[in-house]
Amino acid sequence: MKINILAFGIAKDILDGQTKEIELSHGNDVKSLKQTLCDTFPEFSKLRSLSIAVNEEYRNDDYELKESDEVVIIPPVSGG
Amino acid sequence: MKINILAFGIAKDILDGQTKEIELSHGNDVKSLKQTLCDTFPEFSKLRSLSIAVNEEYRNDDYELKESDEVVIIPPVSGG
Amino acid sequence: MINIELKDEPLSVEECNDLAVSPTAGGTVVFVGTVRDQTKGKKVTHLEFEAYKPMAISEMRKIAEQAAEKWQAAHVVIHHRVGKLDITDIAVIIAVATPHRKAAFEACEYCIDTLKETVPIWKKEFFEDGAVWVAAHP
Amino acid sequence: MINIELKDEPLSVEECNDLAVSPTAGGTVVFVGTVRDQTKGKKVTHLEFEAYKPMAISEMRKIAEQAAEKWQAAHVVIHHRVGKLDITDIAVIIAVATPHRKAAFEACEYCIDTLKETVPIWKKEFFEDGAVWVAAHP
Repeated sequence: MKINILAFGIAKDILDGQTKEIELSHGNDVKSLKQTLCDTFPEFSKLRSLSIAVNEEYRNDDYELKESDEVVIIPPVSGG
Repeated sequence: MKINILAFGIAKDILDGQTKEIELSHGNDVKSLKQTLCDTFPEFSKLRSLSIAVNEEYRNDDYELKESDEVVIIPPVSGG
Repeated sequence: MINIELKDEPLSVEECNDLAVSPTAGGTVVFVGTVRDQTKGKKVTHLEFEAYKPMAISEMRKIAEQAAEKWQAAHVVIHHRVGKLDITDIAVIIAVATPHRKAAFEACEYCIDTLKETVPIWKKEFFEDGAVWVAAHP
Repeated sequence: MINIELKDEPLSVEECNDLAVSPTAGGTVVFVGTVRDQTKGKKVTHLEFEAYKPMAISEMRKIAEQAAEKWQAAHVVIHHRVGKLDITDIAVIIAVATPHRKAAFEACEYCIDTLKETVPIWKKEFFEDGAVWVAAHP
């Protein structure tokens, strides 16, 4: 399955752009997306944390993605 | 010894005025002043606390008063 | 820097914050004490604050100096109002800026807790049927 | 009442305090986060905040709702800035009003601590010789 992802902060720098189409190669859940990201862009493995938000909520590794979802890469936050 | 005292808050109400001349009958320290006040105006005994400031500092019971001191009755404070 | 004021005009949160903010501090914690509309369920109409002014200022300065030393505060600002206050009027503002925010919370809470114990300022609460000096009796 | 804003204009401490103050609350605690002039001894020239806006607002609202419930807060106000900020500019203001002041300190500290953990906002610090996304790496 192909999904479109949105990236912020350092994730945008790693992907060299705010949006990216990702081909999920391991499965369709959040864990597979993270694995694909780390395989394709090794810089993601070096971050302090890597979270995925789907439709504006943080999701666990076993959350199943759909093509219509708004999927966002959330690198370590630093507001405040 | 006679001293002039200054009163604030409820102490002013108890003395029915902001200033008062007090004749110390037990001795010249802070403890004696408190005792004289409570003897003369029993309402002072009913307060949650009674402190004495001399020359703008809180003083202990054994502090010796002089006629030239600025002596102030400090009933329970309630600022803030 | 320590800034202490006791005044019979409205206090400004913006002014206290601006006095406290520092380029070396990442966080400022501001406590704003306001007049509540009731005490133990009884409706308050207004308040009056009376102060033994020179000593109130020196005691507030002591508190600010203690907080500045203990929590390495860059700035401690304490402004207290006197005179007649209506509901929601500001009675006191304490602003503390420290390099790290946890210290600012602790120092600000220390200042207001200690102010309420040691600073010679007295609050008279007015109700529809009378008035009392707050906390005078056990 | 809960009031959340994310904006690219200067934040106002006075506005946040006025939104928070309540006739039923005796104390408002305001946290004001400002831009420090250095990080680990290295001089900062300015900052940029980027946010995933809809989710940043919904996560700030969750925090405010949790605080309001846990500490019976009358009002919780959270305003966060985005865009370019200079030294001493205000990045975030959190104002919490509660009937008793201890709860306001606790609730306000909870809000800023949690905001820094969960709200999707990212800070880029600029130095004279480059820039880094804060806290991105271990």
